[in-house]
Amino acid sequence: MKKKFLATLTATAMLVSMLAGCSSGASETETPTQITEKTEQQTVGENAGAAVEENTDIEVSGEAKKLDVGVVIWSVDDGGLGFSVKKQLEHVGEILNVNFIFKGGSVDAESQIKDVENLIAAGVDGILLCPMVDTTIDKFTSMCDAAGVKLSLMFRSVMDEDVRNIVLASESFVGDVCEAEEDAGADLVDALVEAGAQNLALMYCEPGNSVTDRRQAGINARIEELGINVVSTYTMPAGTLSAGFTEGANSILTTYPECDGFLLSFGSDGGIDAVIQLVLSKNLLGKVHVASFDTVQDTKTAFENEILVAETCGSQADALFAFMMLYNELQGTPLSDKPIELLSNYVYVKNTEQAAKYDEYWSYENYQLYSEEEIKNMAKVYNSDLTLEKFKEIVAAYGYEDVLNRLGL
Amino acid sequence: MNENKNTMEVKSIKMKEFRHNEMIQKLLPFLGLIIVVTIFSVITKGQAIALSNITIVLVQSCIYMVAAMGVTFTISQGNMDMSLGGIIVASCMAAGILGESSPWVILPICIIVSIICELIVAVIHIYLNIPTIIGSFIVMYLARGIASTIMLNRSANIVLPNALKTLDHNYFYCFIAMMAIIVSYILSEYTQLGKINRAIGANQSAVETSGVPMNKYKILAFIYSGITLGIASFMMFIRSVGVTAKTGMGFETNTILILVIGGISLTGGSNVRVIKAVIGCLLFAFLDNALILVGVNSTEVGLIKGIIFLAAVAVGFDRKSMTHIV
Amino acid sequence: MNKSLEIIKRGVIALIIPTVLYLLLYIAAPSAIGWGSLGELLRQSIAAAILSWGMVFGLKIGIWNFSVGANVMFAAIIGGNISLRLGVGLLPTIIIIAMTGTVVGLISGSLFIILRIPSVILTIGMMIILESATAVAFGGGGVTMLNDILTLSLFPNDVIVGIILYIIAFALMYRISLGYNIRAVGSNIAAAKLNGIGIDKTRILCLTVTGFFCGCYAFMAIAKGGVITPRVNMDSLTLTFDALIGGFIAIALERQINLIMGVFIGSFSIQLIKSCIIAFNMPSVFQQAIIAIFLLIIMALTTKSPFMDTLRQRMKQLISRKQIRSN
Amino acid sequence: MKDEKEVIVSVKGMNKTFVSTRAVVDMHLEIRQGEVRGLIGENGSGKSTLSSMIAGSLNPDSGEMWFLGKIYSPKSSVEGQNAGIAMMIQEAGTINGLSVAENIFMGNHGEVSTAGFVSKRKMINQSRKILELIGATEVMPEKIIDEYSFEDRKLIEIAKALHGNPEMLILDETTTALSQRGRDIIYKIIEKMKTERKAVLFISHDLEELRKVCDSVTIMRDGEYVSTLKGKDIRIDTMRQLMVGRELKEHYYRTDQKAQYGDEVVLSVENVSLDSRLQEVSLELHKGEILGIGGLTNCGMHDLGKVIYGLTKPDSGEVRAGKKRKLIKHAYDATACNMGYIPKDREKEGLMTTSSVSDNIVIMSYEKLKRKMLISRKSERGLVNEQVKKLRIKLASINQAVVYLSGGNKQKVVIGKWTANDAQIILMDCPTRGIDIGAKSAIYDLMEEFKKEGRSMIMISEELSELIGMADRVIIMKDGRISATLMRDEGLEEQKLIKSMI
Repeated sequence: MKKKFLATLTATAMLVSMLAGCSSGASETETPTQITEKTEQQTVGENAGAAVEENTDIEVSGEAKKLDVGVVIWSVDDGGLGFSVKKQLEHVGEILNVNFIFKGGSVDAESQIKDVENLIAAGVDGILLCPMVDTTIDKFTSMCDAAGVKLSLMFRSVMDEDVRNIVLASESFVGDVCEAEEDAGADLVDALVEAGAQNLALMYCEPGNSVTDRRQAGINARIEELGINVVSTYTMPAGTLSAGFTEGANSILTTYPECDGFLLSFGSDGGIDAVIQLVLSKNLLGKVHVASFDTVQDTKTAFENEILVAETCGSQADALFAFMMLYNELQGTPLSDKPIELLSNYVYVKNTEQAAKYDEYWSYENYQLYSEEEIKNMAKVYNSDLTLEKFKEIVAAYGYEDVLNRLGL
Repeated sequence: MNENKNTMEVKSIKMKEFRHNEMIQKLLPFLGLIIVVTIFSVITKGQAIALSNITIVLVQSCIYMVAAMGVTFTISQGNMDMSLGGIIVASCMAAGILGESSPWVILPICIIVSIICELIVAVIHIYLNIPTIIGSFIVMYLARGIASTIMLNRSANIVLPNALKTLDHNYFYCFIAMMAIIVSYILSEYTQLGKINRAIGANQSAVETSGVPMNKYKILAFIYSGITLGIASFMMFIRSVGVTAKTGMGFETNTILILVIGGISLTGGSNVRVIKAVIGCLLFAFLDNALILVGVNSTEVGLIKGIIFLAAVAVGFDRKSMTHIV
Repeated sequence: MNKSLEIIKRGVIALIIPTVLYLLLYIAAPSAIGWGSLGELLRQSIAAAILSWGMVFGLKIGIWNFSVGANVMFAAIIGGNISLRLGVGLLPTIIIIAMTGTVVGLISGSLFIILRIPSVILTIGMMIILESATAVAFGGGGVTMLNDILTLSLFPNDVIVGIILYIIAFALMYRISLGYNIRAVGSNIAAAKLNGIGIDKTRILCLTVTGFFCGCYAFMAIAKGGVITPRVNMDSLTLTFDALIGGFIAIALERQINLIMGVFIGSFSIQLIKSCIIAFNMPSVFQQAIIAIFLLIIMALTTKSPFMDTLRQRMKQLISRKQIRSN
Repeated sequence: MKDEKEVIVSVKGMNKTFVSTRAVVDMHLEIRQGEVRGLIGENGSGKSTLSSMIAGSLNPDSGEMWFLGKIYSPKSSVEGQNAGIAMMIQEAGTINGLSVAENIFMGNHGEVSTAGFVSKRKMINQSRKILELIGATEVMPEKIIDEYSFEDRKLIEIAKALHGNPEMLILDETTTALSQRGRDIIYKIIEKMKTERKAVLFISHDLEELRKVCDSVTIMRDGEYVSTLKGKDIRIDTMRQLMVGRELKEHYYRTDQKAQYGDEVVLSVENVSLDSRLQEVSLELHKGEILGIGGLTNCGMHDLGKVIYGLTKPDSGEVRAGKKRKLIKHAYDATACNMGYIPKDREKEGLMTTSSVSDNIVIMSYEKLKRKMLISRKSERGLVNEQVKKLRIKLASINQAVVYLSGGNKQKVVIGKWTANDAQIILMDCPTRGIDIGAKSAIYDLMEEFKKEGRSMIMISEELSELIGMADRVIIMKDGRISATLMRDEGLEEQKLIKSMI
């Protein structure tokens, strides 16, 4: 009878879990007011208040359609870039009354194709995508053409020539935004060299992630150019905890005592912090320097002890721009009738106070890169005299100083 | 004497529950499919069972379907294979690189590479008497490692030759999947391969003691699984146009989920049936699709899958074959 | 006299693996060899050993636990965040995190008893659930702790923690009846039952102990970097494997040296392997593969199998032939 | 009548039924203080079941037990021990890999631990004392138990059992495996318990031993109480008479009393040796012969069976079978020469219990059924039904899982596996182990049919009566050697066999 009970219990468990899945989904597909409620819980008080205002006067203006947008990204829970992109977009979505469906965790082309298919089937108006492989992009566009769904790429430009031509030809393709990842990598190398590092240890992540791949390419190119000695190139196995970085870095330092600089192509999952901790605990201050993509948590100590020389971050804005292009297109007020290809800037943080400010204004809790006004100004619906040039200016202007100036600091 | 009686005692108690449990096992997958489909078609106001959506689900399930067909044979011996994803990336990459010269070698190469990998797993298991789960992890890591190094040392990414792009069509996937199902069904229901593999899963030592050349059938099963996996990687290659180091990531987990959701007990035995795997694939693909239709975010999807996994196992697994398992 | 000799002999055998690896490392990078670096490696091994200590209890009772990695993530992220919300001090934080791990262990233990499914399947299921749970919890942001927990990674604190946990593990395994029961159940369930050992109880407790050590590893992991982020797609197996190997080496050396010390030697060997990979400038994408192969070798040596049997016979024959020739 | 106080254990109307075997039927028993009670009966007559129920490791279906005047219904062997009834089982109760001391204190570390911490030193000292108590002084408590022989381990178990100082000790065929030394130790223990006015329930096949040791002997047959002999009446011939039950003999076993078989040798074993278990064993099996192999449980006969069927590889010597005298290196060589093997442990090695009857029966016959690669359901069903009819297997449907079947029918399924691919040489290892009387005779009938059909059989059995009853020749083994070969004839007595067994 134990088994009977068990059977029923588990059966119910299945049902409950499914229903749970559904209900949480259902609540998202409900009326706009409910959406704001939902998002309120996710964001901190002040924004929520603002959000409600916005909604009310949306109802008044009534111009802007409510939109469903699917986001296909490598991950929304990596605690780093993917995560902050999600937060950033949710923040914007709440202002512009857009409901996002995030599909993370698809790291290979096939499952991305699945996601796009499913999102189209789910009847989204537009898709924001960070493609894994160049060569699948034309497939995406053709799928979107068929379904009349708009597509916009983030963190990525189309490299492959003939694919590019096909993509640019398709009418569903809105445009793409990407950082100068390569340049950023090169800049970091330079920063380390300035600090006097001559024997670098490179800590890379497994290939296959389009963003980091390009960063690493940039770094390698620059290093060859300058002819700097690389003691070891250490590729972190997927799933390494920050502790893993410590082990790796430590082993490098023990095997190559001459190593005097670490360069991480990704640090969002505690990597940099681990390495910095290690340098601290081994008391190699001034001897070993660290430069990295993504943000360090404890920037203060890192900079004060002259361990960290530079970090490159703020790229969540990239997704924002890509989305705005898509948004304008979907509201029937396209910025341009041709696909737009933009380059967005990195934010460089090179000392303590910069870091402090960055933490304050870029942090997940309260995105203030752009105030609600400014965000609306990027949407023709609210700001009719917006042109492609103006938008390009905004994008080009984005950077450390820019944000602070606009915030009047 | 005493112990033997004890075990008999246990059996006598189990008898009552047995019928009940067996019935659930038989019906669960079908019920599951029906329940899930109905629930979601209600929530999505019929959107989920719109013809267009059904086709999407079918096509999406094809690749897993083909792979799962082979895996059914290895799992029916109670041998868990965690190397699938690794093997796929390995064979796709090999095929892609060699296929640049002539696209017609791609399919053969996919199949050959997969068979070799699967054989490694089988040999480790049979001759070193080490659980396949360990052997397959080794193969998986090796394959991924090789794939990564190749990608690291390669400027251009590996692309599908245009000659094969024409194959990228719904009918193609469905046709291959159908073939795979038919062949596997015949093999598992009307030949020794299937029957004896199930027997091995049910009670290995009995099969051995009877004097069946067990290792032969084990190896055959792995070879067949290699063939289907090779075809699956071929489809994967065509569908995803290019290959990256991450191709086929998480394929093994999903396959195991599929089998379990289909009501197959991972310790093998008589309840492993091809048809269950098919249902599992459909259910899985449908779940993936429907959860997006209702707008559930990806992370929750993972959680739901996990719970369903344990739930399905708890109901589907027959505990009488628990004796020889740690 | 004789006894001491015996002990020395055992010690030597136990240290073979690490010594060989150490020599390898020496060949690769002579500069890396020295008391300082040795100390470093030993210190690094502590954390790894903690997880393996948890694992070895499971292995001893015959449970393959693939969920330890996921359990660590879970304990670190959930426990860490909870203690952050509560804003408690160092000691409570540690306790909370450790307890989170323990509770997870207890849960999987109970599930193992209730569901009566093979441990491998159960733990894989648990892994999937825990991984996605960590991704869902707290918006998927993981945990960031920059308080004085970081001091745990500094010398000598980490060593102290290591020693304390060593003592705990040793006591659990050899000084209280649980340890005796675990070993009894592990080697012969039927007889253990006849002698009145509660199989289920022992199993649950065993998994709980594993959970506890997962929790302990979790706070040591946080201490090293201050940040832990979620992992999905079975990525947590990276951790699990290191732990498994440690456990297997320990069991292989059981006759020579007690399990807990054996685990430490095992973890130390893994550290050496990792260093070797770096020293030889091997592409570290193979790290997992190499470690896995190492595991394979250890298992092949410890498990009875047709191939190894024939191999041993061959060796015997060769040796005997040599002797004949020499005579 | 003595008054109730003196009764230690009294069993009233106990019943126990397994899947379909009636192991114990309406059993009554009273054991008094200072009494040494013998309990005899053929294998499967319910001795072990009864004693396990008294010890608590099995629970009765009905009936009640009284212990020291109080009603007593143990749920587990532990409760039995705590109450004061300790039982020694046939199989090894010790655990390898642990030290002797750890084994002795397994399950209860109470007295050797302080504040929850177990002290090794205490444990070892205590164990040394305990072992000295029974005079097993040469056993070193700190040593790993693997280093000791089966006999020593038994003694260690006894020491463990006595340590709880029980009111009653049950010895289930403990002595069979022991040498004289071990036996003497046990006899001493029994004496000691007697003087302490405690009780012993003593199960053994060795009637002579029983006569020496016991005050009274209870005889069981087919789970039923036959009678109890006291003091002078305990005579070997009476005991055997009551055990076997003459009236059965007629229609129970083979009727013909003459050995008869063709002279064509179908299987030959040439001086096979296997580490310590088999020494230079040679034998020949003729066409249509039933060759019985008997001996004590660990005399090596079961290993011999495995070697003949190619399951274990002998260190030296060889097994040849069939007309072509094919050398058998592996089990599938054996099947190739039309051999079949019925293992001792049916559940573990004989059957896929979760699979259907049909799957179990056809498993060895696929080659036969194959029509251009494919096996049709129809042909399969045909073959199975054929066997079911031939072997008179009682079942609901051939698709039902084997677990449902009774022991006898399970065994028939195993046999059916071999009749299906008509094996000519069938090795039977304890073919009637743990199945009830009716099924037994059914299986004997089958064996006779097979003999008539000209099949040859090797019957390895621990039941002397069935060896005598069925075999044309009986080979008795002792310590891995053949100690006697006896032809079938009227005068073949169990005593003869027992002599060459011990």
